[in-house]
Amino acid sequence: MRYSAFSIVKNALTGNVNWKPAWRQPEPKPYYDVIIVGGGGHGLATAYYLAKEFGLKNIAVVEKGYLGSGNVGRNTTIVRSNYMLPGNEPFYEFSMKLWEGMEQELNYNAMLSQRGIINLYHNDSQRDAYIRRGNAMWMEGVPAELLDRAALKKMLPFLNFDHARFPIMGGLLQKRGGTARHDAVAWGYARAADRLGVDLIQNCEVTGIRRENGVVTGVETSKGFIGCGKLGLAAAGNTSRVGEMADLKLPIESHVLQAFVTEGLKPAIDHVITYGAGHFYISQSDKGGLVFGAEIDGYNSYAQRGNLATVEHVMEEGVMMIPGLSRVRVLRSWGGVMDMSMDGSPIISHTPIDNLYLNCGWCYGGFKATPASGWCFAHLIARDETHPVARFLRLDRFERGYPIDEHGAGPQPNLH
Amino acid sequence: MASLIHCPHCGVRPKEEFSIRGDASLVRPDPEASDEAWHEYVHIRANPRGRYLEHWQHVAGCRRWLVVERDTFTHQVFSVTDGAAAARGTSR
Amino acid sequence: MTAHRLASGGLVDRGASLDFKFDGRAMKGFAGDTLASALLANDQLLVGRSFKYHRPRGIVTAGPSEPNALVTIGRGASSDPNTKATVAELYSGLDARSQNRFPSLKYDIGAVNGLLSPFLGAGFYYKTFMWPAAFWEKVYEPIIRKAAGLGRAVLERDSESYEKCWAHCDLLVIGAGPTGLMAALVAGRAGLRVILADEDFRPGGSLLAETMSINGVSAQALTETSLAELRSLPNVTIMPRTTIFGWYDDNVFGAVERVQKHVAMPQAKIPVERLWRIAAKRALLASGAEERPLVFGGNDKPGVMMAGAMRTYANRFGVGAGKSVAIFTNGGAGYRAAADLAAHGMEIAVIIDSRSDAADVAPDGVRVIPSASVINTKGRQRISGVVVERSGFEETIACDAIGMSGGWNPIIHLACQRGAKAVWSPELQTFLAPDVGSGLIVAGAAAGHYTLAGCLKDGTDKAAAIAADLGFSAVAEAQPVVDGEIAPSFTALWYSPGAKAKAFVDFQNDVHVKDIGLALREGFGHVEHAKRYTTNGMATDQGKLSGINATGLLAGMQGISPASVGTTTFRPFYTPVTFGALAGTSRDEHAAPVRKSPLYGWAQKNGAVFVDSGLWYRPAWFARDGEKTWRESTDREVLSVRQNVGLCDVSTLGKIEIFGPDAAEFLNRLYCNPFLKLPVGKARYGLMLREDGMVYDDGTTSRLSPEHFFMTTTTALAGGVMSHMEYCAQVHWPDLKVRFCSSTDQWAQMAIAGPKARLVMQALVEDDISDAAFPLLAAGVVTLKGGLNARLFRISFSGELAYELAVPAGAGEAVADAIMQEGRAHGICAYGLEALNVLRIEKGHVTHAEFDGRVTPDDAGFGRMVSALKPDFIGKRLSTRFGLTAADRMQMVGLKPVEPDKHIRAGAHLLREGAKPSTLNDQGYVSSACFSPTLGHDIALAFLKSGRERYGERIVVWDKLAGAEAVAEVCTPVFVDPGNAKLNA
Amino acid sequence: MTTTYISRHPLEDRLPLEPGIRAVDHLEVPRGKAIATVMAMDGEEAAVAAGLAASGDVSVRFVAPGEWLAISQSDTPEVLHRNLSLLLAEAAYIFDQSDGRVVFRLSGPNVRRILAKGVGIDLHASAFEIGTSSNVLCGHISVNLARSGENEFELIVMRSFAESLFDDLRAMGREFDLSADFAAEG
Repeated sequence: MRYSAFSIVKNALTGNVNWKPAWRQPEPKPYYDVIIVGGGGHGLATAYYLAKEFGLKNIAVVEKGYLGSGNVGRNTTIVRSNYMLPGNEPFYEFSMKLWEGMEQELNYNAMLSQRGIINLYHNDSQRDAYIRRGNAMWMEGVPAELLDRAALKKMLPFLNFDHARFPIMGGLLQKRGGTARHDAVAWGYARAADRLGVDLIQNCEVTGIRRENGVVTGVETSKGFIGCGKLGLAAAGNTSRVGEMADLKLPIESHVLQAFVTEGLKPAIDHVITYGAGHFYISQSDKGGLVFGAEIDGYNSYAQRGNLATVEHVMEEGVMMIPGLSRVRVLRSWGGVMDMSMDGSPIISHTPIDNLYLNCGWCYGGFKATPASGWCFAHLIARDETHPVARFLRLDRFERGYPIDEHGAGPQPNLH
Repeated sequence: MASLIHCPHCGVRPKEEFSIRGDASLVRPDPEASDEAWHEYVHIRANPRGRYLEHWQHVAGCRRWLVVERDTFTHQVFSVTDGAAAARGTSR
Repeated sequence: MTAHRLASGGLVDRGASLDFKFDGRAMKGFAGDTLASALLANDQLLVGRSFKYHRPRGIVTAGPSEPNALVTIGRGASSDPNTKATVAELYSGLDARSQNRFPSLKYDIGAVNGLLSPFLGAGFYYKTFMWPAAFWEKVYEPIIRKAAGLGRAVLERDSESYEKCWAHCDLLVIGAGPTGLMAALVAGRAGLRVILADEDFRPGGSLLAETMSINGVSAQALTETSLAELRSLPNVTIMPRTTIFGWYDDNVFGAVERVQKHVAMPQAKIPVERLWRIAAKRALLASGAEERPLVFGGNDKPGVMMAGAMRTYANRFGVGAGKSVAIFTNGGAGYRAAADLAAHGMEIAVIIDSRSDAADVAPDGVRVIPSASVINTKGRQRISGVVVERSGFEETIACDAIGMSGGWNPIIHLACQRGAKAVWSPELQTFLAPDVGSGLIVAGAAAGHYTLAGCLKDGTDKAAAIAADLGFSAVAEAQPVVDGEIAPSFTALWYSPGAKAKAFVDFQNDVHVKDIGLALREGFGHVEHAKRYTTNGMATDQGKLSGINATGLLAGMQGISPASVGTTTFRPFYTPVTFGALAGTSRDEHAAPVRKSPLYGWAQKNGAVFVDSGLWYRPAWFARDGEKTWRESTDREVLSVRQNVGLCDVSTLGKIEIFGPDAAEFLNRLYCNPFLKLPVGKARYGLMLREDGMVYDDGTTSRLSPEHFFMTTTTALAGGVMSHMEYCAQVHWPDLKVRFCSSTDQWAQMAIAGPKARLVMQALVEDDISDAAFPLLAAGVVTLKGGLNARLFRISFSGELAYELAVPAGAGEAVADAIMQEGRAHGICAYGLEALNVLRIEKGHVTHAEFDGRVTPDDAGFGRMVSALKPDFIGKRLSTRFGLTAADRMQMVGLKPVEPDKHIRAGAHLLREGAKPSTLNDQGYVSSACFSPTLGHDIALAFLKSGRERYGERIVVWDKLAGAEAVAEVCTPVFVDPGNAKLNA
Repeated sequence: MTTTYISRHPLEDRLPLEPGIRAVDHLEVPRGKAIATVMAMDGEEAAVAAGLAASGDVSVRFVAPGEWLAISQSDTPEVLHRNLSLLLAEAAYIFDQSDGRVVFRLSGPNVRRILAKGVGIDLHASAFEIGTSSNVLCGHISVNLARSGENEFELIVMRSFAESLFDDLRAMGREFDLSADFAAEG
C-alpha cells in the first residue's frame, strides 16, 4: 500500500481498518545470499540498498529485539555533514544527499527538517578550528557559514550572551543540518526493504557464526541455524560480542550515552545548537519536547542507562548555554550503547574473513550516517569493493597508521 | 557502578571525583614485542559484556590509579584495588 | 454548580483563605489546598486542552500522574509551564493559566482537529506531507510545530536560585503513607539513620484521605502521632515536598525538594528547589498504588475522574467533585469511594459494575448495575449523564460527574529504572516490581498489599528485616487493628465494550483504542513499537495512567497474556525535574571555577584585558591610553619585546616537581627525546607523545639536583599530563623510584623577554646571570636582592634573549612590580597572550594549534629530536607505523603572502595554484596566522603535504568561509632570527 | 631597588584585613601557615607516617598513600621545610607549598549541612571522625578536608582556586548567614 494524502483519506472513510502491516513477520528461510545482523537503522538501510541499488534478492536482516530497538530509536535525531577530515566529510555529505531524497524514495515521511545546525565557539582556537572545518566542508562542496556574536545574538537571543562563564563568540552554521524523526527512519527503511522482498526477522538473536574452511556459512540464532553466502555485521553497541563469535578482535569499546527530552513546549528553539564549552547539544522536536544530550558517561557499559553525575553535568551545560532552560522540566532520560572506535570514526570494512563484512564504530554519531552507511555497506557486500566515499573507513587503518581522529584525542574511546 | 566508588585509600566517593581510562587488563608490551602485540595493546579491546577490569583515577582525591572490577551490564562493582599494586602483581 | 466545597471536613484550613487566579479570574481557596482542589471548589471543571485534538479536559487525578490539568503558573521569566494542578500547593497570589488553547480555553480553534480525527490516526504523519519535498519545512512542519507542544517556555533568565546537596542514610523510605510511616518508625526507633521522603507537601499519603480507623484512632491522628515521634528522633530526617525521581547505581537516589515553590515571594538566601543525591545503604519503596482508569467511550470529558481522586478531594480537601456522581468500577474501590462520597452528602447516581457477581456493598439506596458497560457520556465541557449498556440495552443516567475505578497498579517505577523488568501477576492482575536485590525493597501497596492493615504490617516487617540486616535490633510491633477495611480486589477490564465515542487510553496525547488497534494492524504490536507509533505513554505523565491499559489492550486484541506484552521501559525521571534543580549553583559566571594567577592583580594594575583560557583568566593584551583595538596594543607589545623587553605572566603553565633516584629514567621514558643525561642546572625542551606516536604535549624540564627535576607543561594539558605521568608511574613502571607533586600554584612564574632582559634581571638578581655564567638553557635557584629565593631559567618562547623567573606565589605581584619598575628605564612593557602568540609564530614555535593530536614530531619538524637510541619511551613503537611516516604527510611550513597586504587566517586551506577546490585537491591548512609587526605583513604556520620539500612554491590560501583567497609563498616556519643570534645574546 | 617583597594573600581583595563580627556559622581564613608536601620514598611510608605523627606542632593531612600535607601554625615555610627535611631525611621528599595552598576553617552548628552542599562524602561523625582528613571534591574544586572538631572542618585548596572556593563556601553558607574573615591569629 502506497502512502499518500489520498490513502489517508480513503482509509479514514473506511474506518481505518484496511491499513496493511508495514512489513511481514516472516519465519527465516534456510539460506540467504546475504544476512545482515542488526535490525537497526544501519542494518535496515543496508538491506534496502542491497535490494534496491545492487539487485540482490535473497536477503535477511536478523534482529534480537524489535526493529529499531537500538540506537536508531534512542538518539537525539541530528542530521549533519559538518566534518573536518577528508576521511569523514565526503562520506557524511554523501549521507546528507541521501537524506534529502530519502522520504520520497522510501515513501515514508521521516520528517527530515533542515533547520540548520550551529556549533558555538568560545575562544580563538575553537574559532580557528571551526574555520578549518568550515573550509573543509566547502572543499567538499558543502556550504558553511561562520557567524559572529552579533549574528548569533539576532538568531538565538536566548543564548547566554551576558553572563557566560565561557563567553559565546560565534558559531559555525550548516543550514542543511537538522533533525529527522528517528523511529520513522528505521520504519521507513524496514517497510521499503520488506517491499523489495527482504526478510526482516525480529526476536532472532545471533548466538554463533558458523565457519567452514575459514569462510562464514551462516549464523546460529535463537530461531535455529540460517545459512548465508555473505554476512554483514551492523550490531552497533553489540559489535564486539557478535564479532567475538567469529574471533574478530576489534578496536571497539561499548559506552553508554544518555539522551534527554523535556516536557512538550510551544516552539522555542528552531535550530540544532551545540555548545562549544562542553558537549551539550539541543533541538526541539515537532512534538515540542526539547531533545538534548552531551557526553558519554565514560565507563564501558552495555546497559542502556546512565548515572546521575552525568545527568547533572549535562543539565549544567544546558543552563550555562541557555539560562532560560532553568525552569523547563526534563521528562525522561535514557541511554544507548555506543560502539566507540579508537579514533572516533566509523568502520565499514572487509574483515580478515572473506565473506564477513563489518559496519561499526559509529560512536555517538551513527544516526546521521544511516543512509550512507547502508549504501556503502551494501556496496561493499554486493561488489566486494569499498565505496569511494568510505574508502578511508577501513578496519586496518589503526594498524597501518591512518586514524581519522576528528577530536585529536588519540586511541582512548571515551575521549572522542 | 558507577555512582559511588570505594577508593581503597579514601573510602566511598562519588563518580564525580574520578576519571576513567579504560581496560585495565592490558599490559604495556615489552619494547621488543611484535608490532601486532603493540597494535593490539593500543587499539584492540576485548570489550566484554560482563566482568571487566577498568582503570579509574581518583583525580579529585588521592590521585591514585585504581583497578575497578565491575560488570559492564549490571554495573555492579566487585572490587577496587590500587593500580600500582595490581601492576606489581602482573609479571612482565 | 457541579464541583463544590463541602460544608465541612477535610484537612484544609478553612480559616486561612487564599486568593488566586485562573486564566485571570479571581478565585479563593484554603491553605492546604492544591490548585486542583481549589479549582474544583470553584467549580472550574474545564482546565486544559489535549495535545492533538484540543479536546476539553478536566482534572482526573489528585496526584502526580495527572495527564490533563496542566497549567502555567507564574508570569514572565518566573513562569512554570506544564505544572500539574494536582500537585501544585496553593498559595496566596498564585497566578495560573491554561495552556494549548487559542483564543481561549472555552473556545479553542484547535478543537477542529477533533473533527478531522479519522484522518489523524496514529502515525498519520509518516504517511503524508512528503510532496513536494520542500513543503515539509516550509508549510507542513511549521503548522504541526505550532499546534504541538503544551505550555510556553519563555527562555528568559531565571532569577531564582537552586542548589544541590548530598545526604547519606542507612534507610531511605520513599513515601510517607501508611507503609512508609510505619517503616520509618520501626527503623528510627531501632537507631538507623533514616530519611523519610514524600513528594506531597503534607506527609501521610493515603492516610490523609482515609476514613478507616486504626487501633481505634483516626488515620489522620495516627499520621500526626507518627510524625511527631519521628520528628523527635535525631536520627530521622523527614523530607516533605521531596520527590525521589531516580534510582541509580550503588543505591544512589536522585531527589528534588521543592523548597520554595509554594510561596509567592521566595526568600533570596534559600533556593527554590534543591537537588539531593541520597546515598542509601538500603531503601524501602513505599510509593503506594495508582488507581487504574477505565477505557470507555467518552471517558475524557471534564467531570470524569478517578474514583479514588474523588474520595481524596472529599476526605482530604473537603471538595465534592460533583453533586450527583456515577461510579464505574470493576472492584471494591469504587464502592468505597461511593460510600465516602455519600457520607459527605453527595448523591451517588449509580454504581456501574463491570463484574457480574460482586460481593461489595453499595451505600444504602444506591442502584448498582452489574455486568454493565459504559459506552458513552453526555455533555461537552461538563458531564450531564452516562450511557450504560447491559445485555444489549442502553440506558442514559443523569449525573454531573463520573468516578472510574479500574483496579490498582503498584507504583514500581523506581524499582524498574535499572534494567529489571516488571513482572505480571495473574493473581493481582497487574505488574509487580521484580526482585532487585537488597538495596531496594518494595513494600505496602507498591508491593501489591492493598489493605491498610496489610500496608501497616508490610512496612513494619520489612523495616525490621532491614534493620536486622544492617545489624540493628528492631522491636516487634503489635499488629494494628483496622476498622472498616474493604476487600480491594478487582477484575481487570482493559476496555469497556461497545464504545459509542472515542475511548481514550492516553488522555494527554489523545491516544484512543482505535489507535492501538491500528498500530497492531500495521505491525507495531510490540509494546515499544506501539508506544512510539501511537505516542501512548509519551506525554508528561509518561504513561502512569495509560501504560497498563495499552498493555492490556495489546494483549486483549491478540488474545495473549499481558505478561507476553510486558511494559515499556521505566526510566528516570519519575516525575519531570527542572534543569535548574539539576544544574544547581553551576550557572552563569559560577558555572565553573575561576583560576586566578598570583599575578592577576599585577596584570589588572597594568591594564590587562583578560581572556579565559581553560579555567584561568589570562591577560590577552594590556591596553594603554589611546589604543583603540587589540591589534594596536598587541603590535606595540610585540615590537617592545623585540626591541626592548617585556614581562609576561606564565604562571598558568603546569608545573611539576619530580623527585627520586629514578626520576631521570622516568623522564627518559616519558619524553621522546633523551633526558637521562640532562646535567644539573640545565633545562631541556621535551616532547611527550601518546602511545600512538602522536604528539601529546611539550614543555621544558630542568634538572635542579641529581634527583630533583622541575617540569613545565602547557596550560591546557597541565592536568592531563599530570594524570598521564601518574598512570605511567603507577601502572606502567611501579618499580621506578620516583615521586612527584604539582607545584603549579606554589610559583608565580614570569617570562622576561627582549634584548634588554638581562639588564633588567641582573639588577634584581644577586647571582651572575651573564651569558657566560647563565647561558641559554641554564636553570637553577638564584637569590633575588633582598634575600628571596627564586628559580631562574634561560628559556625563550619568543625567540628573544629571555628568562623565566619563578618565585613563591605570594611574592609574585611584588616581584613583578619590581621588575616593571626596574625595566621602566629600558622601555619594559607587560605583554599578553596575543603578543606571545605573535612572537612565537614569528619564531616558528608551536602550540596546541599545531599539536592538535593528529601531528607527529616529524610533521612539526621535530623528527630529529625523537631518540632512535632509547630502548623505550611512550609512543616509540607505534610512531613507526606506515601512515605515520608516509612521505605525503602534511608537514609544518611557514607561509607569507606574495602580496604583502593580503591576509591569511588560521583555518584556511591550501590548494595548488589553478587547482579546483575539492577534498581530493586539498593540500593542507593554516594552523596559526597573525600580522607580524616585526615584518609588516601577515605570516602563518601551516601544515602542507610534503611541505618541507616545497619551500619557495606558491600556494593558494583558500578561505572560502571568508570568501577570501591569497597566494602565499611556502617558506621555513622561522620568520625571525633564524640563526638564533638574539636567543643566544 | 626593592629589597623586601610583600607577600599577598589571594583573598585580600575579598575580606577585610581585620576580624569582623562572627555569626554562629563562621568561615575563617588563617594566614601565614606553613604547608609542605611530604612524599615518602619507596618503602618508607610507615616510617614517615610515624615520624610525622611524632612531630609535635605539625598537623598532618592525608593526601594519598605515602603523601601528606604537613602544616605548621608557628613555623615559617623555610623552618618547616628544614625541620621536616631533618626529621625525614632519606625517607621523604619535602616540597614547600606554603604559597600554593590556602586554608579555610569552617565552624558552627550548621557546618555539616553547609558542606553537604558541596562534598559527597558522609560527614556524620561515625563516618568521618575528628582528626580525619582526605582529599575530596567540593563542588567542582578538589580540596583537602579535615575534621578538626565535632562542628569544625578545615579545607585546604590550591591557591588559584581560593577565590572560587571562597565564593562557593559563602553561597553554601548563605542559608545560615555564614560570616567570614581572616583569622585573628594570623
